[in-house]
Amino acid sequence: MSGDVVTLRPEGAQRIALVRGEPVMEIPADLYIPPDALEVFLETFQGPLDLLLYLIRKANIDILDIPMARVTEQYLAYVEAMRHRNLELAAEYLVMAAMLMEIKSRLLLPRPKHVTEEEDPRAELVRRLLEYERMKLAAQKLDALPQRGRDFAAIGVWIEQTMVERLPDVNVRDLENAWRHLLSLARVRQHHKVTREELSVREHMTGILRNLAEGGFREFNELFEPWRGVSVLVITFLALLELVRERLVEVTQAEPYTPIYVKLAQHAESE
Amino acid sequence: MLNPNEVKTILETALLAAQDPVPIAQLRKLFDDEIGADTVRRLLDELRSDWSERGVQLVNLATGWRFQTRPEFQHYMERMSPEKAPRYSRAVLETLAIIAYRQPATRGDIEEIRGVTVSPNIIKTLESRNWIDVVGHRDTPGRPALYATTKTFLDDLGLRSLEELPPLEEISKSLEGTQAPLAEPAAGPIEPAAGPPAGAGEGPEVETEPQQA
Amino acid sequence: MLNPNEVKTILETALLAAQDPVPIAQLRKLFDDEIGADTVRRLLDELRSDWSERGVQLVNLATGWRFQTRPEFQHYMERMSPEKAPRYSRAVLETLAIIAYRQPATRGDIEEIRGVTVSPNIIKTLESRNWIDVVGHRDTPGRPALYATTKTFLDDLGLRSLEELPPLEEISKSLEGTQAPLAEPAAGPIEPAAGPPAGAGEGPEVETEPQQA
Repeated sequence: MSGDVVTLRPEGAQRIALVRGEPVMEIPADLYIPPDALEVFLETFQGPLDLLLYLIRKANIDILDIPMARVTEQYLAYVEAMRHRNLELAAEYLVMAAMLMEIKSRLLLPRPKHVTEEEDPRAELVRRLLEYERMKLAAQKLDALPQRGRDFAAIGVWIEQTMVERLPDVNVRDLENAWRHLLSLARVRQHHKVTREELSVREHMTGILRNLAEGGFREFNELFEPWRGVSVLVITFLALLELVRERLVEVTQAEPYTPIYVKLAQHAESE
Repeated sequence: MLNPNEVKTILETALLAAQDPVPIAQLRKLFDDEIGADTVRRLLDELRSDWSERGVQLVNLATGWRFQTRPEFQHYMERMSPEKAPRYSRAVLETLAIIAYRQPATRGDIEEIRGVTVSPNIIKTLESRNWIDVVGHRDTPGRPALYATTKTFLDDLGLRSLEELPPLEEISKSLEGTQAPLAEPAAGPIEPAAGPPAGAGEGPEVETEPQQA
Repeated sequence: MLNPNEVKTILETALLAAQDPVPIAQLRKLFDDEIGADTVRRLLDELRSDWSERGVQLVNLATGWRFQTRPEFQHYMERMSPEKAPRYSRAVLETLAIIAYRQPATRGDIEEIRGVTVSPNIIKTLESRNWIDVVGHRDTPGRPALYATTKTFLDDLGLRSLEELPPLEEISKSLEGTQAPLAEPAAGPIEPAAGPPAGAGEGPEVETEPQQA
């Protein structure tokens, strides 16, 4: 609001308007308002109920006993002022004008002897004025509460996490699922039958390859670990045969009964 | 096993790092649920008082606990970042108040109370702030959307529940007996524009009467 | 005039509320530049040591000062944030499965089984995790590298040996009766590595690779 030349708050407490920095402490009794302030002043109203409430409060009228003739007259004067100044006049203002005049005329009719409150033509208007007033005050109270972003900020300090890179976890099920999915695709031509035995052969194939990875010959015997039992010996042997079959290793023997040597397939390392 | 001070340090760290309010159930996960909700609550209370002299405070909101700056420090903060959060117009605030106090409410309800058309922008402003949302549709022609306030609204205004909203002004009370009551129990003098009436305006009472039909 | 403690409180508040590192020149604005850069720097040093025993620390970075959590507290924070651990894409997992079950295997072997090209990134991902390595080269044109799983792979999956991988003989059996019932387990929790952490197992499968025909 700081930049505004004219700030008006007819609903405010002390001063009613700031006109070019000068506080206006009360709205002049009649309709006299500095012309350029009038426009802003009129635009400040949120609608006919707001305007009516203003008129009632300004005149310090008992809201339960609204002098309809006087209020209607003033209301119409404001509406006329708005029209005169070519302010965009919402249809609601005219609807309200009609309603006020209707109430006024009904009050002029001779009254039956016992008037109950419900029959007071003003009752509905008063109810609406009170409800609007209540919400208007509630709005001011809400606005007075500290508001995030305007009056305070939430704290969220930087979370330092560069030290720890979070890597995806994989578990055995994931692998199994992935494998199953592969198999479910019809393009797997041959059935990849993987059994425990085959897996352990494959594991030993990898082991032998690692063993030979430094290059050069290893003695056949060195590839076996007899202390791990016969089954491991057999599997290692199967692994070696498979490696030979896949031409991943070469097995050589100079002549019968001399040591057997194993090395990575020739071309594999040397080309 | 962690000692209470270590637990407090961890709670403090987690809450300082979390941008949004954290419920106690969530905080317990810090300790793999090995620390009871009561203990956590007690330590949070301690933390809150540990921070009571600082520019930042620990508050308990609708959706959990959060550290936030104290409004008293806002004017310093504003010097550093000059762009101020915009204030909402009266139209937006009145619409918000009606939704907050009369929820769930349709646009028609709001227009009925305010006496003017509610522009879609007003609703959009409140929705984009995530302060209101649609909670259903009224079973009337057009099936209009029913709006209600969200937990974010409570969080952003530092409230734990709708019950902590400022009480509605009991406008009628003070005039009791003066006039035959209308549909509304006797209405009092409305706070006049120029200065609050003595007495009447002070300490608004909680609204207890049932909604007007 | 503010005393040093008040200045420190304001500095602390501003830094806790700031999203990015704040340079000293910026911090001086809190006090309308009435406090010298040296004083601010000295008070920041004090603040830093005030916070030295906490889960959050004040650090001086290239672009300014910032509060940040200590890495030691990371594992507590992780328990709380339901942020899902990232996941490998189906392509990565299938490649890994093929290497695990068919090792030693070349890229060509993998491509033959998967029916799609294997991007070098997939291999790189698994290599950088130290889950696979090259154990030799096949004696065929191009001398393709032979991949096998490593000990780290076994360790990370909690296996003592490859034999502890689920045996899959029953699968080839069901394959004979076409592939119908197999789609189910494969639809499991495989999500693209960079994708949003949708609920595990829910969302649609996403294949990051070019679709197989």
